[in-house]
Amino acid sequence: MVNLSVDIKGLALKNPVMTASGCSGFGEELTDFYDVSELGGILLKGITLRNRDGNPYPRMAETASGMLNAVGLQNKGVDYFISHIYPRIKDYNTSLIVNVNGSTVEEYVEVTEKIAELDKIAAMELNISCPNVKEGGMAFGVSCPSAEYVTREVRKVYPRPLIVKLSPNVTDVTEIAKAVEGQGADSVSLVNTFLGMAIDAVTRKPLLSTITGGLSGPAIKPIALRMVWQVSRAVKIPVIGLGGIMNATDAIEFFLAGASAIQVGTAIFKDPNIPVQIVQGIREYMYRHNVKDINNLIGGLQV
Amino acid sequence: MVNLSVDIKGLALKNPVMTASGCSGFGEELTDFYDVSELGGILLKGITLRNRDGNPYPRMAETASGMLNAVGLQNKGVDYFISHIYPRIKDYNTSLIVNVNGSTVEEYVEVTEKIAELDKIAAMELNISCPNVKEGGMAFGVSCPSAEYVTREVRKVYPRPLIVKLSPNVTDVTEIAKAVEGQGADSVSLVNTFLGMAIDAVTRKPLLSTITGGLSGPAIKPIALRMVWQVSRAVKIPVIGLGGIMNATDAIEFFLAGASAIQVGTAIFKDPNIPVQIVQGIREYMYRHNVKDINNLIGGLQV
Amino acid sequence: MLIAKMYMLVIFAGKSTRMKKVVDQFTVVSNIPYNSTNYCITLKSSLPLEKIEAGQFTNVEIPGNKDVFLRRPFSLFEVDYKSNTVSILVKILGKGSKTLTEVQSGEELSLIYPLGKGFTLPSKGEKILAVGGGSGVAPVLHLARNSHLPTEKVHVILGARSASDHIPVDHYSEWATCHYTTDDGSLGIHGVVTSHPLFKDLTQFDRIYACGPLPMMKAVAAQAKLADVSCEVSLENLMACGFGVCLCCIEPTNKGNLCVCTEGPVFNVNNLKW
Amino acid sequence: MLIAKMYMLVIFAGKSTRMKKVVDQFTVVSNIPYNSTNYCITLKSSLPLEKIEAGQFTNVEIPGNKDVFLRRPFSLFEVDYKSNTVSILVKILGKGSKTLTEVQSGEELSLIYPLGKGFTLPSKGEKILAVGGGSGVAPVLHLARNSHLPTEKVHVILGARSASDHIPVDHYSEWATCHYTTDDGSLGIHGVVTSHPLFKDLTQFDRIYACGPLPMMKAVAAQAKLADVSCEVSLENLMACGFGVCLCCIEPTNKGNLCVCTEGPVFNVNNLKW
Ligand SMILES: Cc1cc2nc3c(=O)[nH]c(=O)nc-3n(C[C@H](O)[C@H](O)[C@H](O)COP(=O)(O)OP(=O)(O)OC[C@H]3O[C@@H](n4cnc5c(N)ncnc54)[C@H](O)[C@@H]3O)c2cc1C
Ligand SMILES: Cc1cc2nc3c(=O)[nH]c(=O)nc-3n(C[C@H](O)[C@H](O)[C@H](O)COP(=O)(O)OP(=O)(O)OC[C@H]3O[C@@H](n4cnc5c(N)ncnc54)[C@H](O)[C@@H]3O)c2cc1C
Ligand SMILES: Cc1cc2nc3c(=O)[nH]c(=O)nc-3n(C[C@H](O)[C@H](O)[C@H](O)COP(=O)(O)O)c2cc1C
Ligand SMILES: Cc1cc2nc3c(=O)[nH]c(=O)nc-3n(C[C@H](O)[C@H](O)[C@H](O)COP(=O)(O)O)c2cc1C
Ligand code: FES
Ligand code: FES
Repeated sequence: MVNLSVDIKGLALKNPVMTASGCSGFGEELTDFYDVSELGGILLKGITLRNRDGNPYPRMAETASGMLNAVGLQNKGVDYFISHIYPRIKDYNTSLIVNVNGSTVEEYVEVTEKIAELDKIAAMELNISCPNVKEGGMAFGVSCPSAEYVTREVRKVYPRPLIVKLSPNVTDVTEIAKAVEGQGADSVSLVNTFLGMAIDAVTRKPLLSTITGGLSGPAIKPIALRMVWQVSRAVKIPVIGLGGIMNATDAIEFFLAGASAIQVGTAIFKDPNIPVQIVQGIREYMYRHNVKDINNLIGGLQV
Repeated sequence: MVNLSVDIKGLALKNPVMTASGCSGFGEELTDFYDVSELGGILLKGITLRNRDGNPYPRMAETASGMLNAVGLQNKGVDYFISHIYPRIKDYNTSLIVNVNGSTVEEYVEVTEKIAELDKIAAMELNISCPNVKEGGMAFGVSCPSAEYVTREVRKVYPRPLIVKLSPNVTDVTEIAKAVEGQGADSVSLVNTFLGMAIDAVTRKPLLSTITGGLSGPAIKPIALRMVWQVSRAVKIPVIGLGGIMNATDAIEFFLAGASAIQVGTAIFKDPNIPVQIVQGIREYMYRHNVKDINNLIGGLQV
Repeated sequence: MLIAKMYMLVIFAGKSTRMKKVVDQFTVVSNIPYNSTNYCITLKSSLPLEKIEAGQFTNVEIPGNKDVFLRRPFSLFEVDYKSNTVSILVKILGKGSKTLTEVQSGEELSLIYPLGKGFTLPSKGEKILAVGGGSGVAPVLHLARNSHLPTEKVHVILGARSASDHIPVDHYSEWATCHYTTDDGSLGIHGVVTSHPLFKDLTQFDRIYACGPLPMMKAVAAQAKLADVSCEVSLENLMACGFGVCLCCIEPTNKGNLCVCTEGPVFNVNNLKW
Repeated sequence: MLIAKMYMLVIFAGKSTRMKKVVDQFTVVSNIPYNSTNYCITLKSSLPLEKIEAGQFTNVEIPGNKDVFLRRPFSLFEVDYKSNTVSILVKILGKGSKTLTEVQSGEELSLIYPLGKGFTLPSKGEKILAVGGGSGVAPVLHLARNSHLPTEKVHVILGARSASDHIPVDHYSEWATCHYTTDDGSLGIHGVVTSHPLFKDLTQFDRIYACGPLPMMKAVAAQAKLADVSCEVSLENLMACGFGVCLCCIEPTNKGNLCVCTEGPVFNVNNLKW
């Protein structure tokens, strides 16, 4: 037997593989395919204080080894989540983590206060890095003072494990990571999407209704991996890595770079079974390479 | 007949397709395949004041739709360039542009002074964005004051068209672009490579001798395109676009986003004929869509 | 794959009202060019097929093309539960569909299916009109075949640019009365689908269905509204996942932005903001 | 492609001492598995072949694998100027080589060739030893065949883990005296290549050549140095471009970092920092 469980400062995960926010709905669609208790955790679709329709269609454009999205945090608001969705999913046998968004610090705090009431929500991911809408808070995520401010205020009202999700669209991601660590974040997750753009050369129009959108998928993996490596050496709190993870080998690379857990996003669109296959693939890697405890892999890069 | 010629503030290009620095040597290797007079211009391999061995092997790792490199500006220094290489290439019937690097402003200036003497060098590209070595100047390219400083000093000693090559590894590339514009740059080219990383999950070692390296290729195109679009709207000087351009359609997208010319880098490794094929493909696009002058495409995105 | 499949058998035993979906590896049985741009690809599963409704679709992994990253959605066209085969009709539109039409017998394709909600089937004694154009003929023919009505009660209009763009559907006369329109008059009625005489009196129909290019569906929907006949259309919005997790495929409706992949692709036009 | 090729005919007419290189579309004539990990792929050009030296290589575009972005370099193995065909010997090492071994007759592959500098051919009357292991057998056999010496003057040692890893090279007895070593003793001498008796007296040879895994080449080179016999090795450094523009493939030498793709792949060991 190998040990796959990890502890993210109080967030105990049965295994280090979670699904990324916005890429697995509220977990329900995954249950159409398999038992989500196989997963280490589910990052729920980003929620905001009030109902949001999201951005107009088209919201998606394929790119080389990746995609751009401009969903724009479509969701029915935190109250609807609590009354309608939470009851349906709360007994999933996996760690449920809410991804919280806002356009003002007050909004972040208000949503957080409501989420803090929910017993079956294991942790919260503070999204200060969605490039698609003001409410996604990328404005907060690209400067230290604002990242500090929102983290401090949210920290005050959230007693459980608090993960802050970082934007890769910055000059020095370690600065932001250290800033939120200083304000009591229990963990940082990175990366969110890169701001990108796609154009139809024939119609001469942008392919997204919002002109720019967020780039995800294997295309960004090398940059995400570099950032995880940098951040894990800059902070003491555990780092959650994501960005283009498609298989167990990718996941292992993130562990070696310093991630204590990983999230799988865009890969789910290609095959919803991938997160479960990654858990199995990690297990096989550990047997093959005689690694008894996943924690022994974390940060194990030999430089 | 369609017009393909563009003018980059005094740098007259017969067509807007150039080869990117570090991806086409000093043009000589391309002549093994075709007549380089087909090209709008050649950005020569980055040079420094003194001989540089570059980084140790391995310097390359393949990634999804791209590659990482850590060449580290291997070159024999500006004097060798002038005495040995320049005489061999100076009569190529295309615009030759030297890519200049340094670890101090003094070094940049000294190299520039020597290059300024060369009649057949049409323009200079100031590289303040190589992520692989200190001499590549990424330290200069990621903050406004340092970008301003080096541009100002180089501008003083270089009378011909001066292009400043920008790093994408920044929070707001428009700020840097405006800063160098303010110091007299005639044009900005973007993007250089993204700092990335690759790991061998089996050996647990980095795949590059330098641990991190620069990501290029189609993977980065959506981000490069977005940055070109942002910068072309923020500055008045012409913008040269690059990053993942593989074919004429990609090139047209960059023109629509606001690039006055483009460079082809990594694509050359896949097929050295691609830059020439792009020239032909642009011509065909213009016939098909009844565009008489390439300048009518530039910035033509319909938003 | 097999393991994934076994999982589900366990999990879903006795559970939930949610629709079961699978990711399954199919083998190409045949790939028949119907004309220069339309191919019929028949695929066989090694496992018993899931139950498939007319109008449901599958999201297909496109092998071998480095420029194609995501899957591509296609209507499930003909379904044979005995041989565990499904067919898809692929019209070449761009790089993914082009590559797909180059698969050869024996190759494997990964399908996610069954996806979406199908058409509302007609009740006994009803008379229906199903209109298909372009890549929209597949769901429409599937519906005609599954309607379980006498052929004279099932009218299908297929529209195309020219006779040579039409796919051979002779065997559908077993299930439907087929009509054609062509833009150039080379087959059937000269003109777009709504120029067909059947559109002169739509009130004879209890239900109208349409799938095809947006302008075509909107024209059919407008006529149906005028005649006050219930009309369902099948949308082909751009999709990333196809099973409801990405929220990329949304269509504005009276109930807000809905996912075409889970709440559709079939919508009653009354619910759309057309 | 054809246009590109025509260009060159024009440009190079009468020009320069630089080596002409081309990007050309070849058709797969055959793809023969020699054993479970080695394949011989023969490719035909529709154009007259460029002149190819033993030790030169080609950079091959790998079709159909979404995870492979760059080309992959392979030695040009057998060359037939009459039929305009070349062969490459592909050993499965990872994803690109694996995909390459799956190509079928009739498929097209894009090759950039001829790349690099080949081996120094022996002079008349000389006696040579060529040692190949792993994927390094191709250039070594090519050299043996091109050496234009009587077979008794051309000794080839091929090393492999086991008899089943060896490729069939019987017809090479026309050009060389072939010897085998295997790690498990199942064919020829039991042990690594340098355990072969020929290594007991290397001074009988005028030149030694080697290509294969780095430890093997280093071992051969060390013996050759001891015996003071000229030794050339063919390196297989990682490459991006293959024609000298990226500077990724460098090897430290007495003249500094040199590109293996243009200054090599063949180097005299005296110039290397081994
Ligand atoms: C539920 C559903 C069912 C479908 N059923 C069928 C079917 O049975 N048969 C069939 O042939 N096709 C069907 N389609 C359409 C099919 O999915 C697209 O034609 C295909 O994805 C195009 O991929 P491509 O790579 O060839 O085009 P690309 O190369 O990706 O794109 C080529 C051009 O077409 C445009 N385009 C691509 N997809 C669409 C789309 N869905 N709607 C409008 N424009 C688009 C692109 O913007 C681009 O301009 C269906 C689509 C959906 C959503
Ligand atoms: C000039 C030259 C000539 C060659 N001739 C032949 C030949 O005739 N026959 C033949 O079978 N092979 C030859 N090779 C080697 C061949 O290019 C590699 O085996 C191939 O590129 C591996 O690609 P892959 O996608 O299968 O491996 P990947 O999936 O890319 O890599 C698999 C593993 O192998 C390692 N690897 C990949 N390439 C190399 C390499 N070149 N050296 C060391 N480790 C490597 C990777 O780091 C990785 O760990 C030659 C190489 C060069 C440079
Ligand atoms: C369609 C889509 C929607 C997303 N929505 C959210 C979101 O609501 N909140 C969030 O923090 N990240 C969101 N993301 C970002 C992902 O969680 C993830 O950070 C990013 O996609 C990189 O990982 P990947 O390459 O594995 O997809 C979204 C990504 C995609 C593709
Ligand atoms: C192997 C390699 C070497 C490079 N060397 C240089 C260089 O010397 N100077 C420079 O400004 N950019 C250099 N670059 C960056 C390219 O010029 C270009 O900015 C980058 O690769 C993005 O374009 P692409 O995606 O078309 O390759 C190098 C890129 C590669 C891949
Ligand atoms: S395509 Fe992902 S939700 Fe519909
Ligand atoms: S592989 Fe590019 S220089 Fe040798």
